Amino acid sequence: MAEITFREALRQAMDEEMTRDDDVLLMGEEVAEYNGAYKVSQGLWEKYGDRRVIDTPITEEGFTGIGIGAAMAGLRPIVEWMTYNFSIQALDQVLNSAAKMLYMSGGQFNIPMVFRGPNGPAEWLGAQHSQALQSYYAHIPGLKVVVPSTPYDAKGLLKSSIRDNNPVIFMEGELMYGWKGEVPEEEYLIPLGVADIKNAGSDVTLVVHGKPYKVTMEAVEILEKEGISAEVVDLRTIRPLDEDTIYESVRKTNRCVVIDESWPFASVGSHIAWLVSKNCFDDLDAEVELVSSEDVPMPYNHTLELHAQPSAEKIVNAVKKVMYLD
Amino acid sequence: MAEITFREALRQAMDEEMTRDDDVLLMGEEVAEYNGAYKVSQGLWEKYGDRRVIDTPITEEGFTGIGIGAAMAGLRPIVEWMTYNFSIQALDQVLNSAAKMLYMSGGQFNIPMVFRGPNGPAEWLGAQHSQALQSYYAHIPGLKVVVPSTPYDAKGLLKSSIRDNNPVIFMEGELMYGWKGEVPEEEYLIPLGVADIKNAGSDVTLVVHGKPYKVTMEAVEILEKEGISAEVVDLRTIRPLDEDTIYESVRKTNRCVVIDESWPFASVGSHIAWLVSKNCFDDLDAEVELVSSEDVPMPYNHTLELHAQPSAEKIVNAVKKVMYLD
Amino acid sequence: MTKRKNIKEYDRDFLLKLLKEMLLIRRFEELTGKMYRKRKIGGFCHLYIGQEATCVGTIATLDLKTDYVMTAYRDHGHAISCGMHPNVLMAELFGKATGCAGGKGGSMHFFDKEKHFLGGHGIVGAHLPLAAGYAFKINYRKDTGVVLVYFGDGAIHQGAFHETLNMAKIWDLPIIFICENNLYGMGTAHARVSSVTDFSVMANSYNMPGKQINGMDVLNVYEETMEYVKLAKEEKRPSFMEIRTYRYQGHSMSDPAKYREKEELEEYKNIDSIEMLKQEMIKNKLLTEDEYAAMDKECKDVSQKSVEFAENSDEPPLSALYEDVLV
Amino acid sequence: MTKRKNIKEYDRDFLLKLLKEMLLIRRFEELTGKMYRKRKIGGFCHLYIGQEATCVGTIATLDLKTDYVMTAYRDHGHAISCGMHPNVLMAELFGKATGCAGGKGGSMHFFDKEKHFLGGHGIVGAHLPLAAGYAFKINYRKDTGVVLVYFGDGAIHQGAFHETLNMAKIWDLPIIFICENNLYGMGTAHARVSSVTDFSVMANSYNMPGKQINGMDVLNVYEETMEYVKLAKEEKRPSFMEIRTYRYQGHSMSDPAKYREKEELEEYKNIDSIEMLKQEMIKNKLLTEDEYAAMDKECKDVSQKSVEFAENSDEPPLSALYEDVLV
Ligand SMILES: Cc1ncc(C[n+]2csc(CCOP(=O)(O)OP(=O)(O)O)c2C)c(N)n1
Ligand SMILES: Cc1ncc(C[n+]2csc(CCOP(=O)(O)OP(=O)(O)O)c2C)c(N)n1
Ligand SMILES: [Mg+2]
Ligand SMILES: [Mg+2]
Repeated sequence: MAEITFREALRQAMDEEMTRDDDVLLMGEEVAEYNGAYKVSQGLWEKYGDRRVIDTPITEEGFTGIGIGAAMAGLRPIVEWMTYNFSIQALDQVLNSAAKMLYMSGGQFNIPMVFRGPNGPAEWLGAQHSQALQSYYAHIPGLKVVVPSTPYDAKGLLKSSIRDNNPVIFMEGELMYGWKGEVPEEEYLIPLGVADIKNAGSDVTLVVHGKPYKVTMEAVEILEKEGISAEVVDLRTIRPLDEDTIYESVRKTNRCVVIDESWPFASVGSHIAWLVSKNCFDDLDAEVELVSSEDVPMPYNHTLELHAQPSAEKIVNAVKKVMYLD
Repeated sequence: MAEITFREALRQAMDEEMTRDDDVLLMGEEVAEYNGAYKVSQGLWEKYGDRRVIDTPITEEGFTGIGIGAAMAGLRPIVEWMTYNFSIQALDQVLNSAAKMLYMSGGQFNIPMVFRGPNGPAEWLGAQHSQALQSYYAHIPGLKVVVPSTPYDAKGLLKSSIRDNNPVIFMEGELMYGWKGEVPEEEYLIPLGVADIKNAGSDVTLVVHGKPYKVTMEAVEILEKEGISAEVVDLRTIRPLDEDTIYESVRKTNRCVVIDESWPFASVGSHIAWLVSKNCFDDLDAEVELVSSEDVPMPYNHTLELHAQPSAEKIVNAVKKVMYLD
Repeated sequence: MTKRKNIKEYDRDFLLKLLKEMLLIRRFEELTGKMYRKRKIGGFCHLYIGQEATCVGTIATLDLKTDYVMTAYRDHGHAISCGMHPNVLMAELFGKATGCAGGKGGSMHFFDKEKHFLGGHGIVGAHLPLAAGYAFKINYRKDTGVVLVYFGDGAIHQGAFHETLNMAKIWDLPIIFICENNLYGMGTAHARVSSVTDFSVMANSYNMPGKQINGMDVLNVYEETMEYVKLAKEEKRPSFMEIRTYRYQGHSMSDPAKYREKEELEEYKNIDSIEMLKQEMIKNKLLTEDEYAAMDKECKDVSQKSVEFAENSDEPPLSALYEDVLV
Repeated sequence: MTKRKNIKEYDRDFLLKLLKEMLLIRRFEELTGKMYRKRKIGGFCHLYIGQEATCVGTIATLDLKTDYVMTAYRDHGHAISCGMHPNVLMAELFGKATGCAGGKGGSMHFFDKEKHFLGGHGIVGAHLPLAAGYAFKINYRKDTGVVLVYFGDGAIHQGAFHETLNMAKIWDLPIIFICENNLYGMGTAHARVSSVTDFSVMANSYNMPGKQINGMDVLNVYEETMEYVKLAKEEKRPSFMEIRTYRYQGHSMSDPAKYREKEELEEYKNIDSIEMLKQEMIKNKLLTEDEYAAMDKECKDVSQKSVEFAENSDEPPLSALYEDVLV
């Protein structure tokens, strides 16, 4: 199988779906002539032209709303936010229009579209450009929220997201775009709402989604050397959440650490930690620990910013805590 | 002690603080000449005039940002959002400017101000006007978040919020404005960050904030008749959270139900349910249950909308569940 | 503003249609107010009485097979003008399963996909880009058609308005932005919160045609709109209209409207759009008082029947609570 | 646009100050670029080279005891013009504790409360209302003073711009909105995403004076700004200026700027603001080549020393991570 980057996997997904369905289009800041701020849409404008790959002004609320209106009208837009930091300018459109249109119209208007872009901290960007905002989107009924962690998953999940008839929030990571992984030549789809066991193990369950997948796998290696066998449940989709796969794993390992690069309070991570606490109450040998970002805005200084985020070390420590090894 | 409404308690708090400190001012849609969409600012414009009670255009992002800038400059604005539903238009200003200014300026610019207005469902308003959005604000480091449940608390907490040197999110409820309660004549303050035991009990701890306080107290009565003694921890402030008071109660009752009118996923409610699960792991005799709003947009039909929200019945059932009585 | 055509140049049936539509809206709304006071309807309910010429005159220019209409929460009139039956509207107001949104939308969220009525939206200004999305679709699919999107004087300063006009222009979207300036946003006279009072100047910022027109004369509204509909359909040029109008009732059912002078209201009632058209038709022998009375009775009957329909309809089942979240 | 005064009418010291300030910004920025390539600086780093006349010419009109400056993320030049020392700026870029934001802000978030430099903001358009808040404070406290707020051509269509101008006008705020139109928002030529190319027309929508001016001539910038500063201070009238300028580098350090023609860059380099002022001063015997060389050396030295200062400064302690979240 060919090794390709996360970026290329996303590009292929969009390219294939645009070829397959003329209603699929891409709009956002710098997506066309500049080939994307992070080059995810490289070559698409050249291939599909102005009609289907569209540069927008820097007006997130407006172009997001236009995308939602176009989806109401039956097109299948992909709206790229240069980063999720700027998506907050458009959050009202997602929360109050995209997510509620089907419901408040009594089932008449569905919104078949994808919102995508990089989410979460990158490096040296400071407070306004480094935040993991999945908890805001996961909070909203009426959306699906997809957060892939490998090129393979990214491609298969993005294709499914584009074909989905609901508004789908698809979250990538600036630092992930260069990650490499095997992706088959032939077409494949990964269904939304199905978690994936990325590492089988027996002593503890690590539940993760998106970018911290990498530090989680590093932690798994460290733990392995210490004789601790960790099972990694990669959520892939956080709304709808594949609760069964999580619980099945925890019922086997009896211990659970949740990893989420969001801030802790009212987060995807603490929600899952509660779900596990509740639904595996009789199976848990220890409290469920959460490794999140620190509860502070992101600092610019690199040493501090690394400390602000989940790390292999923090995960190892949390595992030791739930195994009473600390 | 005089019985006054929640609305009047808020008005008194603002009035007293405006008299005390010339830097305190109120701005928002309809707050001045119309006396407030919900009459919370009744009489203030007449008393303090155009300089200090200011009607704004319907431009939430803009006037919220102007309030934040004025606070940066040393004033103490109270920004009223007609409802929190519309605050999402201004969320970027709160998240990226108000909450981060102190941090990203290395401690130079604090933001001494209050954002307030009604939050959560009222009646027959449909999906776009009926949502409880505390989870969005509680998620953000750099803010304080206050959610009172009685006129007494509302007044004392609002006065403290106005005097606080940080950005404070203060959440009321349209249906709460008419609630009555005893409020002393003499001045008092209630510190932020301190929960209040609204009912002492021994069998189960009910953790609540804001409007569902009412159905929680109804549930307490029903439970009492069935011989179940419930302790009610009213959070009053959800950021910073008074964890100690919660844990102390749960360590006594060994059972906990959290009530929150937000949607469940990544909510204040599920976060607290996890905190309790984790920090009272050895003390809990049952899983922590959450009574939240249903995970759906709000319907207009009244029967459905009531079913979408926490109710005394749902709380009673959850209590019975954690007491293994169901 | 050019002088409008003489009424005699119009087809009589067309005039009757306009008159009747305005009258139906008026009667339906009056009954809605009554039902609200009887607590059959709850929540925010924004009556359109006084503004009828705006939706009727503008929507009369459309072919709703290809064209679309979207508005804010004050949506009863537009829904009727798009041909939605009073029954499904009253049922929606009553929260019944037979309502146009299954009882889930309510007064602010009327919808009819088939009739190209795109709602009924509650966040001030936020529906403007959605409407532009429809115009985008028209171009993308190489359809013909135009989108009319309505909003109030209170929405004119919302960022969404400005962002959308710019994109409408750079992408040549067939859309007309229609500001129904009824002089007040809730309790706030527009001049108190706006740096300009002739909003049509704002079109210049987007290199778009713009005009301020009288919205109490339905034929004037019709003609002025038609000019821009042609621009949109034939030249793919977006445009902006400010229509001066007036609402006779408060902002919503709970607003006593103390912020305005009685004289102002009277002034507008003196140029009531229904009355004006009626009198002009009578004067020109296009209508008799009897015909008008019959028409009025019919509108009242239809409205009354919509109440019966709503009363006799079922509430949605509890299971509906969990439906329509996702498809 | 009126013809600016003859250079001889200016005080020589003032001219030297302008020239030196522009030169210092240029040299500081060149070194910043070098340090970035050496990986001493990370993240988004937006150089101001080419635009110097804008911040220097506008801020020269101010009295920073009473006036204020706020800008977006391309903030190094404005910080220097407000009198911030290169040491604390370079230290901030290096993420050091001695930086102007303690190493927590970085390139995009320079701040100096004492010097009335209000940042350094990263969300396009979102700082405009914040600046208006300062102007609001000036009126509220009955202070004198004016606020200058800067933003790019890319920010002109953001809703926040339009919302803020309207409120600035209705509340008579002493503020000047300055659009630094460097022709590109990232890789996008402004004309591709804007329905108008003379942005100054937008001022009409807010009943405000507006003008488009040449930003490569620092004295022109100074004079044009002074006119509006007077309006703000003496008449509490807000205003809007579009200053045409050019950035010589890419949008940020990672942008090769392939989207523009080399000729365009050359054209602007031919009217480089520093070179133009220098030549005009020399021609008018207000400067010699030697004096210029000495000035240049001083600017280079100061910049070089800022690197040493930054190198020798400590990182913030780990405890700083948890500080400054709340007061
Ligand atoms: C973003 C937002 N802010 C505030 C409101 C509350 N609100 C509803 S209608 C209204 C007044 C709007 O006035 P206008 O646009 O003139 O329309 P009209 O009601 O006159 O038809 C306000 C403030 C809202 N729905 N959305
Ligand atoms: C709301 C928002 N959207 C997108 C971005 C990403 N971004 C940063 S700078 C920029 C271009 C801005 O161009 P312009 O306003 O012309 O300023 P210049 O960089 O030319 O000084 C973009 C798109 C952002 N920071 N904020
Ligand atoms: Mg109005
Ligand atoms: Mg630019």
